[in-house]
Amino acid sequence: MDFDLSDEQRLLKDSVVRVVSDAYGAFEKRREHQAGPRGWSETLWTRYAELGLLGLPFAEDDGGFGGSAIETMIVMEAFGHGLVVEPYLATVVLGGGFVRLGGSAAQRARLIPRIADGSLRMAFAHVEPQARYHLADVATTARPDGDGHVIHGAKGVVLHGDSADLLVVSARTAGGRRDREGISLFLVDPAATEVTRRGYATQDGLRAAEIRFDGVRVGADACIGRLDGGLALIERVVDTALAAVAAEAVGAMEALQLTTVEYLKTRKQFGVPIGSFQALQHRAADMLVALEQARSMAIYAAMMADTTDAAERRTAVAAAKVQINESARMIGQAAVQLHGGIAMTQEYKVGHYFKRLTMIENFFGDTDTHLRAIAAAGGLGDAA
Amino acid sequence: MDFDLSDEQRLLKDSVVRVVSDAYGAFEKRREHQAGPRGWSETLWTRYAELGLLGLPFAEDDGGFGGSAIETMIVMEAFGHGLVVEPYLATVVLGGGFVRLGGSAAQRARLIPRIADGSLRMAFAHVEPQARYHLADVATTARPDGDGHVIHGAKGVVLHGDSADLLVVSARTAGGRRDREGISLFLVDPAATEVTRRGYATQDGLRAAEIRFDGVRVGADACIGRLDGGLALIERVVDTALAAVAAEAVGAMEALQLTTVEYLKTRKQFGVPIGSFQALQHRAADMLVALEQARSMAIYAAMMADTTDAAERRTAVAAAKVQINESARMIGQAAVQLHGGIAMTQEYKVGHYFKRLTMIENFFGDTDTHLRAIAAAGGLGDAA
Amino acid sequence: MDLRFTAEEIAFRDEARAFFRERIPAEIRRKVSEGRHLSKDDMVAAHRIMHARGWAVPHWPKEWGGQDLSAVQRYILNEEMQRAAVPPPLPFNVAMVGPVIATFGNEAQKRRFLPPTANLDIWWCQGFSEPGAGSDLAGLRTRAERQDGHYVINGQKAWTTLGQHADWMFALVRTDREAKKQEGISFLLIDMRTPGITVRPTITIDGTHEVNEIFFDDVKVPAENLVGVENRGWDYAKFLLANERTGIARVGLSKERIDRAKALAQAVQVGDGTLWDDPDFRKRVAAIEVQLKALEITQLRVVAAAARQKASGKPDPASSILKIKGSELQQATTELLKDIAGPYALPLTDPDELSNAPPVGPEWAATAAPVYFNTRKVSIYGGSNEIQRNIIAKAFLGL
Amino acid sequence: MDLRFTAEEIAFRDEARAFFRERIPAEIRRKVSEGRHLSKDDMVAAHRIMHARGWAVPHWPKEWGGQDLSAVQRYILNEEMQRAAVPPPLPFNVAMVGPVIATFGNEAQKRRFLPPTANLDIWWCQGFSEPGAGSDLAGLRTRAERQDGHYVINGQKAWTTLGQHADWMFALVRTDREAKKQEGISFLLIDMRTPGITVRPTITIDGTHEVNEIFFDDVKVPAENLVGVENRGWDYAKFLLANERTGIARVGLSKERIDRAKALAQAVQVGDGTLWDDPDFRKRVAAIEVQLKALEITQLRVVAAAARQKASGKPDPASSILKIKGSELQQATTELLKDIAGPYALPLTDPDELSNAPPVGPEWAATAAPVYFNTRKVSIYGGSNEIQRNIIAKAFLGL
Repeated sequence: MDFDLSDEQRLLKDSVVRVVSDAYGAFEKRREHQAGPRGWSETLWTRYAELGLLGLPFAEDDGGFGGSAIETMIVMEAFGHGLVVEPYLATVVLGGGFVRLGGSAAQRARLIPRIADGSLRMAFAHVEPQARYHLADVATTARPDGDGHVIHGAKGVVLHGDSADLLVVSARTAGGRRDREGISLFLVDPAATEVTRRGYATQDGLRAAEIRFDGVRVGADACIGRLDGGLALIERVVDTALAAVAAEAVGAMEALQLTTVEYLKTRKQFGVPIGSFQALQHRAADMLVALEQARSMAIYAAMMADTTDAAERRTAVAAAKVQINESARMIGQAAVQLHGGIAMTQEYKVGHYFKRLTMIENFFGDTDTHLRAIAAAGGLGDAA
Repeated sequence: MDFDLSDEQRLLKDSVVRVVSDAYGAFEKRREHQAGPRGWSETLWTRYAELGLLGLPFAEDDGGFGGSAIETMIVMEAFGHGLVVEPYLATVVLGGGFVRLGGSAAQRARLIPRIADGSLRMAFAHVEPQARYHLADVATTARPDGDGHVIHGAKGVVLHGDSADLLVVSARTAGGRRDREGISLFLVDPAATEVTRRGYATQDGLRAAEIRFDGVRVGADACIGRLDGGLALIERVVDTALAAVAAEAVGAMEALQLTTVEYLKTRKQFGVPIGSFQALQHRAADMLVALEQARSMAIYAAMMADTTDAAERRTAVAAAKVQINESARMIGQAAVQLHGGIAMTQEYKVGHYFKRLTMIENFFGDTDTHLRAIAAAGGLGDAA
Repeated sequence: MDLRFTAEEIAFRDEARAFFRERIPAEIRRKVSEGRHLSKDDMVAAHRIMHARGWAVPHWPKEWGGQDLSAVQRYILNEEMQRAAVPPPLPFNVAMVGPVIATFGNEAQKRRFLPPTANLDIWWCQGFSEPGAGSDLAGLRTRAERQDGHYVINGQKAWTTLGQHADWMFALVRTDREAKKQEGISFLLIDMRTPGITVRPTITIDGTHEVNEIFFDDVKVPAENLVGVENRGWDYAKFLLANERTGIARVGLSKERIDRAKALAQAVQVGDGTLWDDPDFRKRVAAIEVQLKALEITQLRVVAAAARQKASGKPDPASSILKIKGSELQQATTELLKDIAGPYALPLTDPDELSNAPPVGPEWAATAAPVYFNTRKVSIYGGSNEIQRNIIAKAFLGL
Repeated sequence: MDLRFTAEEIAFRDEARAFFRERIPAEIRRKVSEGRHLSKDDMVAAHRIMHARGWAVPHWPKEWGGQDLSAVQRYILNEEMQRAAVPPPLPFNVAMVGPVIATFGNEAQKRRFLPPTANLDIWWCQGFSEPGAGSDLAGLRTRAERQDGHYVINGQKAWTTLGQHADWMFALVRTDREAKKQEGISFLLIDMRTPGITVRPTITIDGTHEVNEIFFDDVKVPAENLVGVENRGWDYAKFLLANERTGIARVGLSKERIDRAKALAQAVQVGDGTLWDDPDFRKRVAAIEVQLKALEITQLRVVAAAARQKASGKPDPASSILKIKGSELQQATTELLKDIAGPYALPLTDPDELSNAPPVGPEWAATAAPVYFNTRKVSIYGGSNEIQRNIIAKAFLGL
C-alpha cells in the first residue's frame, strides 16, 4: 500500500499545475479561452501536447507515454482546480479511450500519434434523447452496406462534439433498443455531408453538440472493437471517464473549499471576519470532510478503473460517483451559501465552479443511477 | 379556517395537562407507574375515566362524549409531553376505535360504557411476525364453527396486550395470506384457555405481548364489522391511531425541545453557557423548525383522520407519519447530542423521550412504508 | 379548530383562481412557470390587471386602495396567484415602500406617491444592501449630507433587484456618521433620473440581468423626500422587513413547481415507461410534498395567528421558520426540475434573448438548470438562513 | 501510488484473519457481533490470547512487549480484529496508560506496571471526565493535595467506562488551584482498593452498566504514583488522546455490522421474498457502504502518512475527520440494524442478564435497539463531533 506519487508522477503533477496556474490562475483568462472560435484555447491545446499530456494514457508502443489512470487523475484534478475548458475528457479519455482499449493495431497506429500531437480532437457520440442514463439504450442504427455500414440516428449533448475532428458513434447492429448485445462502435468523420452538427455552449462553460446521422457510410476499418459487442467497451471507457471526472471534481471542490475559507477570513460583517462565526466554521469543516471523502473515492476510482474484472470495476466506479456527487453537491451549495451574494454573480469564480460541479453530478448517470447499480450488485465488495 | 381551540377543547386541554403534570411532572413518578403490576398506574387510569378522557371519542348515544380526532389529539399531545405509560392508545384509540367505527349497536352498547368507566382495557392483536408493516398480511385463521369461529395463529408485539381484558383479533376467513379481501375481526377474551400470552416490557417503557391462539372459539356476536371485509376497518382505525401517535410524538418532541433549550442555558463549559455557542444555537433553531413542521402535520392528521374518503385519508395520514418520523428522528438525536453524556443515562429523562420517539418511528409503518404509500397514490392531493 | 376553509373562503378562493387564470395573459404565466425572462411590460401589465381588481394592494389602508380582506383571504390571494404562475404585484411598491409611506410618510408624500405606486406608474427599487453590508445591513456606508434643503448622496448600493427598470428608489442612507450603527440612518426617496446616479448591471450565474449596482456621485435629493424623522430610518426598515411574514414561504410557487415536475416526469421517457413510473422518483417527490404540506399548514397557523394580532415590527420566529423551510423547498423543487431534465439540463440558452432557433432538447429543459442556480439566492437574501437561525435562537429561544 | 496491499501485507492480513477467527472463542465473538454483554472474563480471555501472540501491545516499545510492525500492519490488525468481532485489547491499558508510562514514567513505574498492564493482570480505568467537565476537560475540579509523601484526593470522576472491573485508575487531578486551567493538572496512578473510593454504576439508556461515577473522599495516593512532572499532566493527557489517530474511525466494526445487516435482511421475510429483495433497502445499505469505503481509504491515507511521520501530539484534522465520519457511520449502521428488526426492535430484554426464556422475536433483534441507543454516545465522547469541527476549523482551516 502506497499513496505516494512516484518521482515521474510528481514531475507530471508539478508541470500540469504550473500550466493550469499560468493559463487559468486569473479567472478572466478562462473567459478568453472560452471566447475562441472552438470555445476553448487551441494554443493551450498545443501546450498540453508539448507537455505530453495528450499522449499520456496511451501505450508507448502506440506513440503514447504509458500512463495509468493515476496519471489521468493527476491531470484531471489539476484541470478541475483551474476549471479548464479544453476537451481533454472528450478527446483523450473518451474518444482516445475507445482507440486505446478497443482499437485495432491499425487504428491505434493511425490515430494515437495524432491525438498525442494535438492534431486530432475526438468526441463520443452516444447518448440519445430517449436514453437518459441507460447506457444500452441505443436506437441509432448501422445497417451493413458492402464491407461497411450506413448509420442513421441522432445523438444528444455530445461533449465537445462541435469541434471534434473524429467521432466515436454507437449504433445498433442487432437486437432491440435496450438489448445489451447488438451495439457496435464506429469511427465517423463529422465533416461528412450526411452528418449534421449543432454546437452550443453548456451551462458549465464547456461546449456540446446535437448530432444527426442521415445515412453516413463508414468503411470496414471504421468499427472499433467487436461488432455487436460494443457495450462492454462502452462501459469500460465510461468508467474510465467517470474516474477522470471524479478527479476533476476533486480539483474543483478543493478550489471551492480553499476559496471559501479564504473568503471567510477576509469578509467582514458585524465588524468581524465572518469566519469567526461558529456556525460558518462548522460548515467549512464539513466541506473539508466532504472533500477528503471525495478525494479518497477519486483515488479508489483511479485504482479500479484499470481492473480487468468488469463487475468489480463497475461497482467501484459507481461508488466513487455516488460519493463525488454527494460531496460536490454539499461543497458547491455550501460555497455559494457561505459566500452569499457575490457567489451568485457571473463575474466571480465561485458560481462557475458550482455550475460545473452541478453538471458533473449528472454526467453519465446521477446519484440514483449509480446507487442502483451498487444495490443490484449486492453492495460493495472488499476490493482494497 | 380556524386554529383556535373551542372553549370546551381548552378546558379539556387544561385538565389533561394538569393531570399529566401532577402524575408525571417529576420524572421518578413515571418509574413508579411502570412498577405497578400491569406496568402502568391503575389509579391514574381511574383518574382518566373520571375526567372523561376514556369515553372521549365515543358518540354520546353510546355512552361517550362525542369528541373528534381533535380531542384525541389534545389528550395524546399532553400524554406525549409527560411520556405517559397508560394504555390509552391501545384501549381507547385502537381497541375502542374498532368498537366505535365497526361495532354493531349491541357491541357498542355492551363495551363502550365499560371502556369509558375504565373497567375494560383492550388491545389490538394484529401484526404477525412475518407481516412486518404490511397490514393485509394475516396468516392467523378463523374457521367457521357453528354460528361462530375457531381461531388459530400467533400475533406479535401487541401493544398492552398483556393487560388487556378484551382483544380485537384479525384473522383470515378467506383468501390468501396477503389478500386484501378475506380478513375479519373478532373480539376475543384473552382469559380463554386457548389463548396464551407472554407479556414483556418494551424499549420505550411501555408493555406488549406475544399472543398465541390455539383454537379459541368465539361466538356469532364476536365479529366486528363485515365478515371478510375487515381490512378497510383496520386501515381506518390504524390511521386514527397514527394521528393519535403523531400528536403524542409532538408532545414528546416539544418536551425535548424545551428541555434542551433549558439545558443549553444552564450547562456551562469553557466558562460560559453552552447555549452561547452558535453551532448549538443553530441546531436548537433547527429543532424548533422540525417541531413546528411536525405540529402542523399532527393537526393535519387529526383533521383528516375522520375523513370519509379512504384514499384521501390514507395519503394524508401517511404524509403526517413521514413528517413526524423525520422530525422525531432529528429532534431525538439532536436532543441527545446537545445534552451530551447525561442524555445517555437511564436516570435522566431525555433518553427516555428519545427511545419513545425512536419506537414511534416504526409504529405501524416506517418512513419508507408511508412514503411508498404516498408515491403509489401519485402524491399528496390538495386537501386543505 | 378547523383547517378547512369556510364556504365563504372557498368561494373567494374559486373567484381568485378564476381571475388569475382567466385574466392574466397565459403567455405571461407560462414564462413565470418556466422561469423565463419577463419584460417590464409583462410585469406592468399583470400588476395593473390585479390593481384594477383591487388585488395589487389589498393590505393597504382603504383610502389608498386597500380592501377589507381577512388575513385568510390575503393568504388565499397570494397562494392562488403563485399557483397560477402569476408574477406578483411589484413587491418594492406594494409590500415595501407603499406601507412605509402610508404609515410614516406625511400627507404630501402620501398623495404624491401612493396612487402611482399602487398602479405601478412609478417603479420602485430598494436601496438597502451595499457591497460591504450584506447580512449586516446596519453596517451600510452610503452617506447623505444635508446642504441647503437637499441631501447630497455619495456611495454605492448593490443587489438592487430590477433597478434597471426603476423610476424611484427608496434607500437607507447614513445621515449621522457619529451615531451608533443602527442610529444615524435615514429613509430617503430618490428619483432615479437625478444626475449622478449610475446603474450598472450585475449578471448572475444563471446569465440573467436581475440585479444591479447603483452608484451615487454627489446626488442631490430634496429634503422633502425624507420619510419620517431623520436618523430614524432603521425603524422604518424594520417595519418594512417584518411586514411580509407569510408570503416569504412561497408555498404556492413550490406547489406549482411540483405540479409541473409531475407533469414533466410523465413526459420524460425512461425505458419502456416514463420517469413518473419510477417509484424512487415518486418517493423523492412525495418527500418534498410532505414537507411542503407541513409548511403550508405552518403558514396557515401563522396567518390565523396574525389575523388576531397586529404585526409588532419585531423579528418574528414564525417568519424565520417560514423563510428557512420555504427557501429550502424552493431549492428542493428547482433541483428536482433540474434533475428531471437530466442530460438536457446541460445546454445553455441565453435566458434574456431566446433566439428563434428551436431549443436544444425539450423546450422546458432549457430553464431547468438556470432556475436551480438562481434559486440558491433565496437562502441568502432577505436575511440569510444563518441570520434566520440566529433570530430564532436569540429572539425566540432566548439563547 | 497503489491502494492495494503488497504480497507481504496480504500474507499478514491472512495470518491475522485466521488468528482472530480461529483462536478467539466463537462465543465471545458472537456476543460482540450481536452487541451482547461481555463479562470481564470474556475480555480478559480475549486480551491474553492476543497478548500471547504479541498483538495486544504491538505499538509499545519492543522491550515491553512491542512488535516491529509497520503502520499498515497495525492498521490491518485493527481492521481484522474488528471484522472478526473480537473485543479489542483493553484500550485503557494498551492505548492509554501503557504508552504514557512507557514514555513519561520512571524506570520503577515501567517495571512495576508495564508487564501486568500488557497482560491485563492489572485492569485500568480512565479518570479524566467529571460531571462538570465534559468536552471542556481542562475544567476538571478533582483536587490532589500533597501531604507527607502522599497526594490526598477529593472529588468525583464520571463516565468511567468499565470502572467496575478496574484494579487501578489513571487520573487527571488538579494539583495547583492557582494555576491557569490547563496548568496545575497532574497525572496520577490510583489503586482502586484505596480506602475512600466509591464506585457507583451509571446505567445507560440501553439498560447496561458500562460507565460509572467514582467518588474520592480523602483518598491517599503515594507520591511515587505521580507520572512525570507535577502539574504537567495536561501534556501527557494530550499525548494520550492524540495517540489513537486511526482506530477512532472503527471502519472494521461498521463493515462487520454491514455484513450482518445484509445477512439478516436475507432472513427477514417481506411479502413473498425477503427484505434484501427490496431495492430501496439495498440502496440504503449501498449509500452507507459508499461512505464507509471512502472513510476506509481516507483512513488508509492517514495510516500511510503516519508511517512517514511521528505523531506530533497536537490535534490532527485527519483524526477529527475520521472521528466525525466514523461516528456517523457507526450510528448509521446501528440504526440500519434497528430498522431491519422492525416491529421486533421493540421488546426489551435485559442485556446484562439474558434469561433462559426464549427471546421474544428473532434472537438477534433483541439487541438491535439498545445498540442503536448506546451508539449515540460515539458522537459525544472522546471529544464531541462539535469539538472535532472546532478543531478542524481552528487548527487546520485557521478560522
